[in-house]
Amino acid sequence: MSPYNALIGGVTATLLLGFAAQAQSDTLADIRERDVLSVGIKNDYPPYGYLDENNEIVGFEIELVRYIANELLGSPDKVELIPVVASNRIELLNSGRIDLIMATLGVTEERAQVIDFTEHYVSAAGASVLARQEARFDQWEQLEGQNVCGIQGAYYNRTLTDHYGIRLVNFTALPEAYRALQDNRCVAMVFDDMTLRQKLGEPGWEGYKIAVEPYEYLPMAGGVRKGDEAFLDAVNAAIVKAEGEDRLIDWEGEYDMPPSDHIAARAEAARAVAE
Amino acid sequence: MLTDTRYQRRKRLALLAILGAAIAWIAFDALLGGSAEWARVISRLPLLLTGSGPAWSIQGGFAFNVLMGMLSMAIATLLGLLMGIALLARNAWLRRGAFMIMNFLRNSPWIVLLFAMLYLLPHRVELFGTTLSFSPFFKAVVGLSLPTAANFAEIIRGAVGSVHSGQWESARSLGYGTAQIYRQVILPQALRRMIPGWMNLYALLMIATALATVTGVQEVVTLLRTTLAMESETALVYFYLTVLLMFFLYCYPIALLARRLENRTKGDAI
Amino acid sequence: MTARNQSLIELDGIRKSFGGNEVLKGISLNVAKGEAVCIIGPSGSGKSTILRCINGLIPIDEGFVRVGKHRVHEIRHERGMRPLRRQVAMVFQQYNLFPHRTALENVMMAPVQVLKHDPGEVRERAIALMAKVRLAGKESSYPGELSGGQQQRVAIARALAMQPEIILFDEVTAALDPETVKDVLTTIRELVEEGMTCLLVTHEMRFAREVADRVCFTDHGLIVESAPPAALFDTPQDPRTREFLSQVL
Amino acid sequence: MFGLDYSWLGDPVYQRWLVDGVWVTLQLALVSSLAAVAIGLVGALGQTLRLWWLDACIELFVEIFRNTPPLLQMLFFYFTLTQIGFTVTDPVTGLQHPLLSAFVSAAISLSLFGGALCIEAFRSGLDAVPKATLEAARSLGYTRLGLFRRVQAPIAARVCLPSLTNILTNLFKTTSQASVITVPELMYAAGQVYSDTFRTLEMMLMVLLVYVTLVSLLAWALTLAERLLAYPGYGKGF
Repeated sequence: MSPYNALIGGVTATLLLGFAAQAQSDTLADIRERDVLSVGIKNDYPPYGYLDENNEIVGFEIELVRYIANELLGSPDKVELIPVVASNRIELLNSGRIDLIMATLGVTEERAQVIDFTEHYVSAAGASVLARQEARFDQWEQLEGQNVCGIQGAYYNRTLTDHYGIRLVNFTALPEAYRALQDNRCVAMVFDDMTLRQKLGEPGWEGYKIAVEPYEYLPMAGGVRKGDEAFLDAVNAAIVKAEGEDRLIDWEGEYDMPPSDHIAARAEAARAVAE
Repeated sequence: MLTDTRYQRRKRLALLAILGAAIAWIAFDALLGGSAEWARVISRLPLLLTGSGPAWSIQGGFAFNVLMGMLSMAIATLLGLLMGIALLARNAWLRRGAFMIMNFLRNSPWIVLLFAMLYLLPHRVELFGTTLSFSPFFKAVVGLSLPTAANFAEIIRGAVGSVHSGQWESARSLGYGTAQIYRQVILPQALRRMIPGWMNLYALLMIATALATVTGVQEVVTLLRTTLAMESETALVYFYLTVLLMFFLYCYPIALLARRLENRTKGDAI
Repeated sequence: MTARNQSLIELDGIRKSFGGNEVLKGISLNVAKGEAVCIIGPSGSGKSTILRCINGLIPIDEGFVRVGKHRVHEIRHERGMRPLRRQVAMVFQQYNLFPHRTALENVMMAPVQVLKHDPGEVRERAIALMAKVRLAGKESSYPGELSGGQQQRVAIARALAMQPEIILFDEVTAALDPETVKDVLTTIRELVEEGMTCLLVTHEMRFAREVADRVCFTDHGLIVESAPPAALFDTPQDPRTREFLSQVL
Repeated sequence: MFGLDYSWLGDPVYQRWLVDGVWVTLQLALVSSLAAVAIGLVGALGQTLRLWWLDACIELFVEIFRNTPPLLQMLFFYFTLTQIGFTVTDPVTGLQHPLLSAFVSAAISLSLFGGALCIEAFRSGLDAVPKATLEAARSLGYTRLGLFRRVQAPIAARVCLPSLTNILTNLFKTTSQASVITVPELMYAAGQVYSDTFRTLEMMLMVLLVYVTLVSLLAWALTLAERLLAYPGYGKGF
């Protein structure tokens, strides 16, 4: 076969493939018809969503998802939990595979152009840096040109490489990034501050510390398709209701998260609105 | 020098000895308490095999790989047959078109095709008022079946081409028509030669189902990687070996059988 | 190592089985220097196996094989066979030329690579041999580009290039088209006339009668009858010979 | 066109990522192809020695690498080799660092995978040389080594070429799986770009096109080599 033939074939095939159409509909009506809510969640990300000893998916966000399902469809079990990773969750939402992202989704401007955010149920510190106790750096700038483990699809990746000149070694899954850090494939690992702090509490991580503090704080929210007003309102109403009932504070305790001012403040605000 | 049969017998014995030693080592390690790592592996085995906890309902895991492999093979066989027929068609445009599509699919990496399918196929389509939803599982099946179909078409073409041209001449001189020659003379012989290739392709496809991990399907590699988040470092090697062994135990017998069939058809008049 | 008689090739009581099938059941045969002996007989009577026992391609089970000063049945290693193979060349039914080399290279390869002769000198010899088998001008053709008869003549040239004392011909015309058979037979006849010791397995009865000094008839692993061609063809003694000849002549 | 948006291709950062990715892909493919052919030669030669225990070991190696997913092999080499001691100790800090980088792990794993396929191909090439041709060579007095070097190997090499073409193109395609262990090749670069732009479909179609072009070029070059090396008068596999 000549390369010419292959090229022509390739171009034709690419153009044909390009015709793919995408469905758009009213999600609220849709899920009521299907009687199930499809939610993209994390299953490798304690405390938000992870597998417990019985191989069940549990976590802070999972509780919230079940609460919302109960509000919208009348049962916490009318929910289809679909594990997603940072690099595919928006695509899965926009092509209709899932109705809602509840997967540690940070609120950023770039994302706001392609999806709508729900109420910001958690405010998490942005990325921080986990490294060995002996590490001598404590500023982002000091990491320039160093190998740092990260995760593909994290929103801060471009800032870190472009602005701070860090050489990111990006994995698709979190466990593999931890493993690589322990194997000393990288001098440090960059990820959401909350998760890293939680990791420090686990056995085997005594020799590590948060070496560099986050350079920004970032609210986390659910994500829905753009222009899906009715559904967005319904989800928001459910979140605010949960906040007003102090459920988020309960879950914080249940999953060993440090008490957050943001959640407490929102609980107050929710009650104020309700009264 | 040893005679051929004695040589082969010794070689087979050596192979069995190595395998036996490996099994004995695992058995000692796992069952006689040689290490705690195998105990960890065994506790996670239901998850890795079926994607569910102790309940043994099939929600993913290696069972998904098997299922994906079978569904993709079914689709690929059908598509490949159509493509193969087009490759042998008398219409030059049809032939050229099929050839181009086949080469395109054969020259693209499986993992890239899988990704492309993931984003290309809609997740839900409305058809005659009913909503069909395309799960990542379904998309992975489609993504895997495309290159497999192209490879199968090539196998068909090769098998038909390998039937000696003298047979065409003799069949034609006996007054057979083209379609008749295909049906009565060529296909019965070509089919015998296709079967080993088809089986090898299935083994290849089965191995490729591991790639579905990039589409987020909860198949065995995905579950392996998730599970390892909860396991200690020392168990790592054991978990990887276990999953590698799953694939090997499934694919090796198929490859072996294919080779045996291949050797049998080699004696056919060519 | 002493010879038991003055012949160049001496076979005595050779037995050979493949699996449970006894192909040679006690073959004895002497070939003198310069003699041309034809072996005829029905298919499967062990004719080709006799040739392969002589140059050691097949080890025998029982018996005595001597070629010149080499006691073939006593040689255990492939390495030990090499001096013998230089003395005995062989031409095959399927020509067995090396497809990756041109005709001339096929002729030159073994003398240069095995005998370590000077390439320049071998080249001259090879060109002369190509002319001798009437293939001048085909030197740079590949085997795949030559007809069967031409390939067979290259194979004969290849055998001659080793400057052997004996050439074994194994049904060399059986796979050829009738019109090319003649060229090959002419080449062989010339060799016999030049005094080359030849042992031929053949189905060409007329040719055997013309060129052979002696003809052996084999059947079921035994040499049934051995005589000068005129005697064997005109007044066969054994009923099996008569029956065979009545079928093929 | 068709609602596809390729405006992000104008961003020099993305351009650099993608070009670097193609470069790494080419390097990985070249290194592992050479090593795979070398392994194939050694393995196939080892099998011609007719030592039953060596033969058994080689066969086991071939079957293991042929019948397990290369992706899993790569993960295995990347993560577990450090676990079982493939590390160097930093003299200053005393820390154990992995001996093998992601690229080297991927190259080793791909070489072994391709090597297994090559051994199989080379062996069947050697087996395909007709017994009668070998008999002719023996009757001309060749030694076992000379026969192998002058007759069997050159003929087998030409028989092998088509399957070698298949193996090398296959290996090239398999390099895309190295993205999973963070080798910054084309697939990895593509992932970096689309997780920034969210233009997944556009990115994947482009990557597909790049791979098909590269693999087609490779296949074409190898087919050309096949044609140049073929000896006249014999068809494929004569």
